[in-house]
Amino acid sequence: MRKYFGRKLFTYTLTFFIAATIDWLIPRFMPGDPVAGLMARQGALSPEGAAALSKYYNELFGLNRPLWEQFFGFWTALIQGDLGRSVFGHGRPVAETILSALPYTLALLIPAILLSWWAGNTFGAMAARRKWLDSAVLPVGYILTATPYMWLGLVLAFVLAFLLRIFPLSGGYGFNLEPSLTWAFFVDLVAHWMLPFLSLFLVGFGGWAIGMRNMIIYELESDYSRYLEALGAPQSLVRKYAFRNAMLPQVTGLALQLGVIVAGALVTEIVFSYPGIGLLLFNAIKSEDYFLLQGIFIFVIAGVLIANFLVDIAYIVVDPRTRVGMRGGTA
Amino acid sequence: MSLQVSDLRVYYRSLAGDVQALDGATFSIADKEIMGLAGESGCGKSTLGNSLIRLDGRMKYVAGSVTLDGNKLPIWDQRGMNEFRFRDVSVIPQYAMSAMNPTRKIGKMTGELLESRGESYQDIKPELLRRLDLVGLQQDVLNRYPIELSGGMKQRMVMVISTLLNPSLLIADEITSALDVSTQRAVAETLVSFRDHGFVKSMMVITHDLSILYQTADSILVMYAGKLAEKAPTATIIDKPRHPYTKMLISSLPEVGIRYANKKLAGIPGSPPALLNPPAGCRFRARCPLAFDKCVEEPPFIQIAPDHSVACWKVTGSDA
Amino acid sequence: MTALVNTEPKLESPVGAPSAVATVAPARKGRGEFLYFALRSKKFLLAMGILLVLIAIAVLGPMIDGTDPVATDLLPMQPPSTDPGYWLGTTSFGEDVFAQFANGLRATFFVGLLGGGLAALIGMAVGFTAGYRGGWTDEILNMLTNVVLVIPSLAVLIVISSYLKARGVLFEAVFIGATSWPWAARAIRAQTFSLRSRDFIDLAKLSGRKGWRIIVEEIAPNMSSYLFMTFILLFGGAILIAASLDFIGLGPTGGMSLGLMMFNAVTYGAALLLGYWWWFIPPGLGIMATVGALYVMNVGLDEIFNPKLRDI
Amino acid sequence: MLSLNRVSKFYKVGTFGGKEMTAVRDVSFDVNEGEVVSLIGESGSGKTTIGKMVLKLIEISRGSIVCDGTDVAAIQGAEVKAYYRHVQGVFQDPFSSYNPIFKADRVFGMIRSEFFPGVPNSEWDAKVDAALRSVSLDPGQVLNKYPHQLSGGQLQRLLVARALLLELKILVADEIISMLDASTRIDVLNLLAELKGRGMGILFITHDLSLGNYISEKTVILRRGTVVEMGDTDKVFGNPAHPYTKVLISSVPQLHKKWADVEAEIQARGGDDAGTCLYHRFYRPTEFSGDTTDDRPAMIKVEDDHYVGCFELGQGICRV
Repeated sequence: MRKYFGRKLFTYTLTFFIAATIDWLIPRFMPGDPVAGLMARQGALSPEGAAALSKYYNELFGLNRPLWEQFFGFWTALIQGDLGRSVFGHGRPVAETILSALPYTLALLIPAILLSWWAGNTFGAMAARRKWLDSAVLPVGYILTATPYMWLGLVLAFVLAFLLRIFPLSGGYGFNLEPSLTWAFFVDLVAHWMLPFLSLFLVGFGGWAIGMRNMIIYELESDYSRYLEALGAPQSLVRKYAFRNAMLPQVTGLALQLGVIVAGALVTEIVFSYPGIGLLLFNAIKSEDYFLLQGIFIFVIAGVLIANFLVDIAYIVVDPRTRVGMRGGTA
Repeated sequence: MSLQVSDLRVYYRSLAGDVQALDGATFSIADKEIMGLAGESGCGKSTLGNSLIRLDGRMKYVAGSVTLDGNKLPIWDQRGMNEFRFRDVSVIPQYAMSAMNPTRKIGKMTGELLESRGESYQDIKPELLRRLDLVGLQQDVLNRYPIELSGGMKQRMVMVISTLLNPSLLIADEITSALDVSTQRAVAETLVSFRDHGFVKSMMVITHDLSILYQTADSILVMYAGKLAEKAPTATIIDKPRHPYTKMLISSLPEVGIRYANKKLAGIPGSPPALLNPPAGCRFRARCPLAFDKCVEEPPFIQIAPDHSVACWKVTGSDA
Repeated sequence: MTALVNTEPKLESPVGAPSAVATVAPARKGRGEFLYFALRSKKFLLAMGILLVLIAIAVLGPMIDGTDPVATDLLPMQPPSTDPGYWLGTTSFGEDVFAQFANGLRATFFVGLLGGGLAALIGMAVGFTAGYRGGWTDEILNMLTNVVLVIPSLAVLIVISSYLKARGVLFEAVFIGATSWPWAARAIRAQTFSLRSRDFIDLAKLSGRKGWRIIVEEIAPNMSSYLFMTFILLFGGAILIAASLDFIGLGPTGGMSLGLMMFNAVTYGAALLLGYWWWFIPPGLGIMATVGALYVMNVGLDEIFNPKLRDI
Repeated sequence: MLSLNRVSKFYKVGTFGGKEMTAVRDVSFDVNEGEVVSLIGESGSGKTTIGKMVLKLIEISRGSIVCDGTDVAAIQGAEVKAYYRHVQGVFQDPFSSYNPIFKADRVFGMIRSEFFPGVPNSEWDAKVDAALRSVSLDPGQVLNKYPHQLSGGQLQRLLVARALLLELKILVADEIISMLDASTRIDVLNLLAELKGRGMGILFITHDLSLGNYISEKTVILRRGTVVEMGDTDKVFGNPAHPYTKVLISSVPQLHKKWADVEAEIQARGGDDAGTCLYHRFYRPTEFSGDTTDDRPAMIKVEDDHYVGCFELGQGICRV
């Protein structure tokens, strides 16, 4: 068990190290002088202002110091949680800016991931080997899973918000409201949350449903299912076993999909101007706020890695064989 | 008479048409009898075994009847058969090593299986423990996952589970073929002891290995290309076979003590016909040195002596 | 891009990616059989039909229509009509949506083919090497695969793209290809592993054949259907990543793409607020149809290649 | 001609090769011209590993394999190819031995392109023809066919023919008939016996004692990677010295003798001393460190051409 986690932790640490290094390398090794590029994009500046800004950037990036020193400094700052300051956030520390947007993204992601996974699996399992349901779930599943997140968001927004006016079109809460712990604010929050959540949920749902359907068919054909049937076990028991075993690869699948789902959340937020990290990222790009951009990158990577690790733990909990293997089964 | 099968035909559906894997089988197994079912791959022996308990997706019931202890088995009806499975007919499948759900503890799986059939696990458990002891498994295996057991242990566990409800007929499908010589003997002897203890009334042991049947079976039924060739008590089949296929097959088998230098054995030239549109008449005739013009007609499976039936014109006489 | 891949060894992907079981042991009877089943597979024919229509629009559309997708000389904000030049309406700047759609579809196929193709090549190189060599090579490549696998490729693409002033479709495709190969490498590695232990590989060695020739001549042809299906999934995946990147505004500068159309519609055109549905519906629909058709084709192919999945 | 000298194989297992597993330990025997040596063992005995080491398909961890003065471990590149000109193999599963998507006779084409690149077509065709006829195959029936169009027996013969195209001295035959049907397998076995008549040496690997007994001059019995007994086939089978050999012989199912009878026979021949380790009559356990790198022989002589290993290495029956 310790070995298993040790290996996983090593991979994740290595991944984080590599990802953060890429993050550090990009501004330094992109073609052209990054500071000049940054300056050029700042638009009209007084000569003194330009000189000050240039000096500021050079010091910030530490471009005048040897590379190893820059690299070391980068890591020291990173470990201390110092990701620089955000231009877009009017000089607020990047970490703080990101943390203030984080709850929105998490509120979107966590329910969307868990619910779509649960609902998709349940539906897929029901559909497998049931003719009419299967022929309905399958095409819908394929269409949903082939849909770009932002487009589904656009369609939902157009139909449910623009045409039918059931949900608000954009934002995290109404312009006329201040965040407060009131019932009215909460209802408004949920109303704004609904559409972006639905976009993420639906795309994910399609993929999981198809995945589960295929897995469970495989399991229903396996030897243990045949044995149960040969001994006259009712379909309910056979399906129950098949479902449980088909869940296991779906848990692994969840880990593999995390990056994609997170990316989906980022673009969905943009569609709905939902004030999470995705929208922050969009604004960072638009205002060429590189500290913010790179800070978000570090956050996203760290988030995905942590989530991966959680899935690893979950897998051990659900698959008894891993536990047996780890305590050294007697073969 | 415990089992009576008459004119059973089961085909396999394939894209090119029906494969006549089992084409008219008539035989019976008596109480307390262990009948060996022997033949080469593709002769229909597993089809016959499977059809008595569960037709898989591609198998198609065509004709015939199966009677067990006076009850007609609805083998064409997946749901209708459920009542008889496990209690009356049971199976130790070829895939015994992977027959148990890998993510359930063996005891729990057994309990859930029994409860799902309306049996009480608590009531049966003492007997289960006794039988585990008999096959040399510790009670502790019930708290383990299949992955924790060796191949031989899994096989024995499945043997115990399959026979828990004392079925009238047990089908053992190629259960010794994947095993090492030393385990093979233990498994075969355990099978016989199950019959001796009365856990099962009668048994059908399917294998390609005649020497295993010589050690365990009371009678042997030899199949060839979807048809029955010969059935007789074990000693008769091994020492005085009548069907030319049986004769040639047995004389081609090497045994400890037979050396190439002293006695060169010979196989049967040719290969069995494809069972998709097989030729009419005796299916062995293309390889048979005794074949004559009558063999284009299908030879009937006829009793030539008490408990000894053969399907061959040369043996039964062409006017039979 | 959603639940595409799952590198459990038994079934490679929930979205009907090739089932490992049969592709390793294909009961192949030559090309005739492939055609026989292909022409009887509704899924394959449907998907092929949709793809052909889309390809026709992408290839022939700009040739027949000839309108500059970014010329602003039409009446702005027109809904679709039968008038020539207004089939799919116009944008708020007076651009022709159909011209944008046809040109964008071109870019989409280009990115998919090149990005998916490159990812397939990298995946094959890594997967074959790791699976065939085993040992330390395998350990290291496996580690590399796992690292790239968990880094969200879109995030890397965003950071890199945002530093580039000029970005081409080619660049986009190459970077997508360079980051989206890991699952394919994993799947191919697993398949190679199971093929490597087959006796015919040993016999080829006994015939004096050497490493790379064994991979190319013995292993790869045996997984050809599997490799093709992997490519199809990578193709679809690349299209979806490109769409996201374009939609964030980091797509190719200059030129047109379906993602960029949606980006323009939402960001500059406020199409959603004004209800100009014809501006953002077609591009997304185009992506969905392309990717959906690719996935369905994949399932169809699986059923064609894998006799176990065929309806009897 | 082929000589194995204290050959061992260790595998590194675990994440970073942390543990070491012994697959084969200190195996020594020779295969001479015109001689069949059968290597008999159950699953996990290391018999296939030895065959693959002889074929240089896996590395030798310790010890040496020498064939006609060539040290197998030392050769590289072109020398390996030259080695394969004289040493070839045929494996267990005929269907896995052919790349399923190519025609079966591609195995000949590969030999041609690697070993006979300059040979003109007519000469080559004649060579293939002769090779096929010497394995009793009709060229017209087997050339230009896909593997699935041929039977298992035909496929295995084709592989023997493939080896015969070269200047074959040693053939490693690994379980080559265990997947064939009973009625045709003996003919493939007879074919091997004919090859030895032509002066080839054959390493016949099998789990089936009766096959080894039928065909071989010399028998090597393996258990968990070590040789427990070896020597002249008649002597090993007729007068087994190692308890494991006795267990094997008494558990192999025979066609005309029941298990109990065989066991009684072995007992009667003086099985009482089954627990006395012959090896340790010569080497007292106190001297025996268990370290097999010392130059003490791994086996001791029972009689001429008959050797036995330590019982302890063959799993804990040593009572000295």
